[in-house]
Amino acid sequence: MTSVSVRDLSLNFGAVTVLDRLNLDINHGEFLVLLGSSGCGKSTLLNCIAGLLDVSEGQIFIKDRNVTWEEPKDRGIGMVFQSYALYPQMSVEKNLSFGLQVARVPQAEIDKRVARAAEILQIQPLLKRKPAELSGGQRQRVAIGRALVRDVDVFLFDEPLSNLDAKLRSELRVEIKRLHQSLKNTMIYVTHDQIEALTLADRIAVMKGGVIQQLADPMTIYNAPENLFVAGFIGSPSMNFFRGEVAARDGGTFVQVDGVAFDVTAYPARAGLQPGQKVVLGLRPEHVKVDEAAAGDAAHQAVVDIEEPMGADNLLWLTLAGQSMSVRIAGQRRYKPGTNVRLSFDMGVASIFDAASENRI
Amino acid sequence: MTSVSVRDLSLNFGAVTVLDRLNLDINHGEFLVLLGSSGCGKSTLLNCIAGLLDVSEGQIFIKDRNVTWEEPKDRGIGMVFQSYALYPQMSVEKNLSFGLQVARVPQAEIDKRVARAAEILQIQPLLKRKPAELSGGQRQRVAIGRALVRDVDVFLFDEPLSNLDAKLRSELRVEIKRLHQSLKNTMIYVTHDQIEALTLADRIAVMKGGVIQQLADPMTIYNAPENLFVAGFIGSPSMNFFRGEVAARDGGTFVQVDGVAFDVTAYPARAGLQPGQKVVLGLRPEHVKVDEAAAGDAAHQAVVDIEEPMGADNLLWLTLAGQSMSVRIAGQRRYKPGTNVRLSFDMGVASIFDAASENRI
Amino acid sequence: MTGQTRGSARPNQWLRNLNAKIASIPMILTAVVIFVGGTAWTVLYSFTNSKLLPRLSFVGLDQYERLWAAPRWLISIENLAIYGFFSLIFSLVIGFVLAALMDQKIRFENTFRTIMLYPFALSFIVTGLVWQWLLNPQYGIQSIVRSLGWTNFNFDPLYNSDIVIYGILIAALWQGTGLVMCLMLAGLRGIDEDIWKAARVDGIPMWKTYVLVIIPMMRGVFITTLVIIASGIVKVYDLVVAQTSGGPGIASEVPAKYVYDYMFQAQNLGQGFAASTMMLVTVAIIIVPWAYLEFGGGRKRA
Amino acid sequence: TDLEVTHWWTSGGEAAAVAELAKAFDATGNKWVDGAIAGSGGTARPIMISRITGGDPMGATQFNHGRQAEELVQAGLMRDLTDLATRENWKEIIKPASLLESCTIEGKIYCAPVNIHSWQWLWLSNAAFKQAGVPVPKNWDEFVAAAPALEKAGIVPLAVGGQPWQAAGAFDVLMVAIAGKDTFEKVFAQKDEEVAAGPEIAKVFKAADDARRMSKGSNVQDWNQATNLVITGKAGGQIMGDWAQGEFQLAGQKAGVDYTCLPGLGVNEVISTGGDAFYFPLLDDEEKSKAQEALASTLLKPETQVAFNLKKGSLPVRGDVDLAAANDCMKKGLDILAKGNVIKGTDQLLSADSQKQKEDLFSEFFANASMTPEDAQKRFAEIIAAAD
Amino acid sequence: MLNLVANNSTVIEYEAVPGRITSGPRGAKPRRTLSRRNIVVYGTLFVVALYYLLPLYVMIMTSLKGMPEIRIGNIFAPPIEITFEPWVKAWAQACTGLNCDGLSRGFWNSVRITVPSVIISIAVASVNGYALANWRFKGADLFFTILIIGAFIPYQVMIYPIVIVLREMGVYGTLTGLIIVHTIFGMPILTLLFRNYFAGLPEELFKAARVDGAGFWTIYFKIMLPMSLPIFVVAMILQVTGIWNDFLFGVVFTRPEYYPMTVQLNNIVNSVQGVKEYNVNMAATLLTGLVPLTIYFISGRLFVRGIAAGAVKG
Ligand SMILES: Nc1ncnc2c1ncn2[C@@H]1O[C@H](COP(=O)(O)OP(=O)(O)OP(=O)(O)O)[C@@H](O)[C@H]1O
Ligand SMILES: Nc1ncnc2c1ncn2[C@@H]1O[C@H](COP(=O)(O)OP(=O)(O)OP(=O)(O)O)[C@@H](O)[C@H]1O
Ligand SMILES: [Mg+2]
Ligand SMILES: [Mg+2]
Repeated sequence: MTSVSVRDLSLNFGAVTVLDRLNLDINHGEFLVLLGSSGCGKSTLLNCIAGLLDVSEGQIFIKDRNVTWEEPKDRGIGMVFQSYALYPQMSVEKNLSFGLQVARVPQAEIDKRVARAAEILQIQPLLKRKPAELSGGQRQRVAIGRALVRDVDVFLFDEPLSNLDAKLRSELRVEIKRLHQSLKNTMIYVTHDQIEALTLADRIAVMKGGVIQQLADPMTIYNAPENLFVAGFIGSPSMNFFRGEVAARDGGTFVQVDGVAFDVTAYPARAGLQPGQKVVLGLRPEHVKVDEAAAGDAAHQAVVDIEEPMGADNLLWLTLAGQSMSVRIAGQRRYKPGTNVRLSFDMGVASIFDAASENRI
Repeated sequence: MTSVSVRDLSLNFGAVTVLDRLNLDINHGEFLVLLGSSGCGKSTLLNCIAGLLDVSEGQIFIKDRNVTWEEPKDRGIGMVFQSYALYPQMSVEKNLSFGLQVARVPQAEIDKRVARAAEILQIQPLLKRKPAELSGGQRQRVAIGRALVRDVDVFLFDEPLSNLDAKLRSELRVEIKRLHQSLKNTMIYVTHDQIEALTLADRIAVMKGGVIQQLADPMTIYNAPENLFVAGFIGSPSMNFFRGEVAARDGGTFVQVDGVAFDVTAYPARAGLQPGQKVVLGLRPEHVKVDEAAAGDAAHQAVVDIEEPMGADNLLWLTLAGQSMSVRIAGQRRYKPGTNVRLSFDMGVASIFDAASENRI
Repeated sequence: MTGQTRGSARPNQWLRNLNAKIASIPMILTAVVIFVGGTAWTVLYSFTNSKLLPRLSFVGLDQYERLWAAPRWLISIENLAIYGFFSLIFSLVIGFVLAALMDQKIRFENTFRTIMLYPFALSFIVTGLVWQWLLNPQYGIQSIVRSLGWTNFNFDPLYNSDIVIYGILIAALWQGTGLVMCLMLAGLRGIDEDIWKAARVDGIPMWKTYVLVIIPMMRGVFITTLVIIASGIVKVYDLVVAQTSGGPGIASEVPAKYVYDYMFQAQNLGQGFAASTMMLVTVAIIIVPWAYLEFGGGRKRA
Repeated sequence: TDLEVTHWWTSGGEAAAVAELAKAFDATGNKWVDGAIAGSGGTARPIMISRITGGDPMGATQFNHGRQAEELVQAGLMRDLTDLATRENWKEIIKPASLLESCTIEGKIYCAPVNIHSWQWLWLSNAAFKQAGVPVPKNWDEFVAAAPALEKAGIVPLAVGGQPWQAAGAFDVLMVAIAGKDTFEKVFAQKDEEVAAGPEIAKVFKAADDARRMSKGSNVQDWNQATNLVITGKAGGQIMGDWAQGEFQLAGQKAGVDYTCLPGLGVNEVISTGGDAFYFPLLDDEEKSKAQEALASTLLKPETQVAFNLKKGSLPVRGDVDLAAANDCMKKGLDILAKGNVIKGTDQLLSADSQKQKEDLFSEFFANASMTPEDAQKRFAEIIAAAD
Repeated sequence: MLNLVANNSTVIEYEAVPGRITSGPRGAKPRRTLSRRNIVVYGTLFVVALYYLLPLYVMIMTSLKGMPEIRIGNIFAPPIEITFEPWVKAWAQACTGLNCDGLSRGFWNSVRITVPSVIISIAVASVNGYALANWRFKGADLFFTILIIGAFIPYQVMIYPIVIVLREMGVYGTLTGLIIVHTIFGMPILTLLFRNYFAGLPEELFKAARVDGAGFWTIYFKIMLPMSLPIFVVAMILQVTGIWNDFLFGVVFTRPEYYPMTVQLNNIVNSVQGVKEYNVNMAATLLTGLVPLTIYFISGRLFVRGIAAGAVKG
């Protein structure tokens, strides 16, 4: 059963088309993340669903009801904003109950719902405080609470965590995930942080320029990106790309890059590779194995330029086939810059894209 | 040879003491990162070193010269700010040369230095533009360039990357690291992002409430945190902490937590553990091994609460000994919430703290 | 070398920020000599019986006794209270409502704004003249309405002692609300757009959002506006002179005019100083606590 | 030498009169730099005084002689004209002598009077009465009696402008007319509070009450606008000083034909001898000081006196000039003057402070119908009691 | 707004075909351009605009009429016969005392007063505001507080002390004296504006400049000034308006040869010769207001921006 459906949605600001005939179906109870870089139209789409922006064309259905022209409050949605958007002069309690009071919900019911939301979010001790007296994380919790009390079908989050520091962000991420698991509502979550997208989403919609580039579950997005944009966008550090040409040799298939040959015989969709075809080979940093250089295949030797120890992991920047690439290894393994290393690749999890269409082969 | 020395530095804003008799020696050519949560006094310390704040007490030496009361411009420092702080009405070139012109450096010399900085930072094509016409990363590069042209001994960075998005941040991080490798200046770098700290620093000074908690190289900080604060602050997700009591049994040493016994016989400083001592056992998420539950030790079985796939890694949140803990495993290994798993620990890299003093044992 | 010696000792506190101190001399002089000095001087001489020229012959509280016995002073105070109260209320309400309307992403915003703001460019003298004329029963609005058939229509505020102060108020509002609108508009524009969205999602009606959420958030703007309006109210003078000269009779007298008239026309400086001192005391009671909180407490840098 | 002269003569008749002074002064080879400040003495005086005390004095300035400049003189800011006065024998030529007395402080002369202004006139519009169908009244009582007829014809019986001094002046006029010269002097010269609270003055307040009723609907500010109401027949009459005559003249009206004047309201033919005088601030500049003397003596020249006063509608300060060209009203005034039926003006008798308080009182009284004459009298008596 | 629009939208109860959305009835896009909300908003604004424009309209119309037409006429009626006579008269012929050159003389005086006063008062206040915002020294806040309280003191109270001060300085009655007076009375509000504005600029910019070796004045001229156009526009508008329209100081602290236009206007308006010549008065009034009005019309947009930057953060 779909919970939210977007049909041929278009939206223009004056002459600028921000969303262009966009379609999206979100299942009941699903956690959908809209991921994309700044300005790609994520917030715009979310605001359309919330009813905060008048669409130019198309329809929006929530629970199979056409709500395209309904008021936000009648759509059964709750929304959480990046800047929290708490009412600064009201106590936390008042912030939570304000909407209900305006809707003339009986006081007893209000108290019940506020108490429940406060309990779920563990903000009971804060109820009497003003937003200014809360920390960022607490504020964001209250903002979520405000959506929670409204007992809605669909939660909309617009970059709810991006104003928080890394630590808090990872804590609240878990909390939101827990919340979703216990409430089982539909949630639509906008972010440009891929970690958030990967960890939270049931499905991720990667957007670019108002168009959804790929809509799939996180593992598919990560491991089998549809196109070059998605491949480059997801993963930090980015997937390493090598532009080259397909060559068949000795029964194997190779991608020839600047004098370096990558053996892609193990590539699952190897059949789709035409010799001579210009392709882009994508290798994630963690899919590269590093060993002390020995007398092995000379082609896959590289020198460590920079080492970035990150605690649990260690990131090496090396030069291969004339270009810089990154490799991720365990935190304990250290290579000083200048060290010679030998690389080997797991082509089973590589990605190859057609250089012209930029689509995955 | 020390490049920057801070002696008994105190600073009050009115009644509030922000820095309290702080001492710090930074070697020539060292990359020192000041790490700490918001409001701990990092910027204040940096501003004192730069001469932008008048110290209340103590001395500051740069290159063994007492500069406590000198003007910022006379200290031989260059500074890069979080918000770039480019002069908006000047072109990039003018931004770079402004300080030199103020100092009446001959024009030929100015041109030379600007050209060199532009080359190093690869911003030659941007020289004629205004800051408003630059992207965030470009602006930050210009901001670095402004310090670069001044040919200073010490670079000060105040959260230079925190206004950038994750992708750019990781790119510029590498660039700064490269810059340091080629310039070999002393750099003092303020951040609250531990990844930056770990990857960039020769040494990290972890600060809290105006006091340096630990000053050591990144690996020491990460693997052997001095106290509970440092341990909890570094690492994402945080180190898992278990409060318990030391027990000696069967020739082994155990930490007994809520009915669960952790065998810490392998802990290097095991000798320091007194039976009956109240301690906190710290385990990093990546130092926990996970297997499908089998008929093993019943004590170390746990149920997966939440799974956070992050692409390359997969984060599991489990409940053990009545408390939530996180475990980091490879991205391909997936466990659905509810799955029973068996945990084993590498106590050789664990940390144990005295519960009272919170210091490492 | 030199740095060693120069840098090691804490330099003289007076010499730090020397340029800033030099640059602040005009401000310090104005504050100390004119505002403090002038005020003290005025207060001092309010205890004398200075006539045309100030002289130090003290008469105790005589001037104040006379002041508070003078019907004209009492009327002035009453007028100022009425004028101040309503001009505060109406300026804020009208200014805010207009700003709220202007904030509806309307077309021709620039035109409307210019129209509302232009009276502010005109002096009180001019404003007073124009409105004196518009409110003149022989030529102005009254005669127009009468000539349209409502022969019983009466609208002559400037010639009716009971409501003359409201006639002045009309002109004052015409002149001043545009600026208030601008201030409010600037304040509204500063409100996080997400707050609006949150309120809409919560289903709060627009007027309620304004009253319960937005206005409380605009405290800073309201304070600035209040300062600007209030400082204008205390000083109201030109407008009254241009519109009614205090008439009919003494019905529209205001304290500032009392001060001026007694200092210069009646050549009784002592009386004028006493009246100014009373005005200062009133102002001080309202302003000093606020100003201290706002600027003096060493709080925040904006 | 250029000499800046400040004054507040800006109405039509006044400006024409000033032009005569300027002409006469320019004829001496100096130059009259006009510093007119509009809006009556109340506006102008503070400016003049602050300039004198501020150390930027003008060459000469108008004041109402009397007490307005007293303190400036005492502060040594004004020039002593005694030498000139002795040389030119002012004591002899200036009539009445009270004028020069007002310029004399501690035996020294500090100002040159230029005219005599008397307040005690009732100006009537013949046309208005014709329209109302009643004969032109010959005294105040007849005027009051005729008021209802005027009102019926849609004419405001008595024009009183909104400026405070007009109401106060009208009251003084009523006082001389109704209570007589002695009472007037008791009240204003001797500041006899009992008389001020007494029955004589009560009568005056009754009359003022009538005047107040008759003045309802004037709705003008300036005195000459009020005069203009009379000129155009929109009002029956106006109590105003002789300077109003200048306006009638300027409008081309003829005394006795178009308008009628009743000195002392036709009741008690006394006129007050207030007036204008020029004061000369002490200047450092030798040249200018000379020019000041030249101006002072020019002001008192017979020709100047005639030319000026004819335009201004006031009376000359010397009895020896030929005023053949004077009109009816002015001649009436000269007669009374010759008879010696003169009193001092209130400007000479009261301090500016008391004057101002009086103005406030009567301005309120005339505008506020709910203020009873009794209340007003009580406050009047208080002012007199406190007056200096 | 919410309530008004809600009625317009038809709630479409859609017959659900499980799991799929058929082409389903569409919620028609309601016509919003003429919604009741817009009628209310534009209607109110229109009425308000009329209220604001009425006096201007009357002034212009009256100034173009002859006296006879005014006497009979309706002030709102456009002139039957347009005459520029009143304008000519107001500009060049109206008399005060003996001087019959209308406003023209006052105009140039006003220019001579306004230009230096505006420049100097803004220069002083902006440096003050800058010093207060960026170089706070001990006691600065105290002086500033006094200054702000000073904004509330009625001018009349200060006239006498200032006369004394100017006299002691020997500049009473000179243009210099008047400029000083304008600078003093403009200082509180202007300093407040500038201080708030500069405090609102990123402090790091200031720090960067200091590290670059720029001193007090270099930072002010090279860094702060070029960034401060909006607030300078606000200050300029406020000061031009205030100083151009000033009457009291112009008349008290100068001598007649420097009398500004407003004094001339006051003289013309108050020198009633017979009836009030309303047409001339209105023309004079308009002429006097022309300079500030022009500035408003030209730079109104920047004004609001500057207000937003300088006034709002109290
Ligand atoms: N009111 C508006 N008028 C005109 N263009 C707009 C408006 N709001 C947004 N846009 C444009 O629409 C595009 C999409 O904006 P949107 O806010 O949806 O981006 P986003 O994906 O949410 O970005 P971010 O991550 O920065 O929040 C942007 O290019 C933006 O410039
Ligand atoms: N001008 C000031 N007046 C009073 N207190 C101040 C001032 N500046 C900073 N502080 C206080 O000093 C403490 C340290 O501030 P500082 O800016 O050094 O923190 P920080 O570590 O840089 O934090 P962040 O990561 O947020 O930049 C904070 O508690 C702050 O509130
Ligand atoms: Mg967005
Ligand atoms: Mg900081």
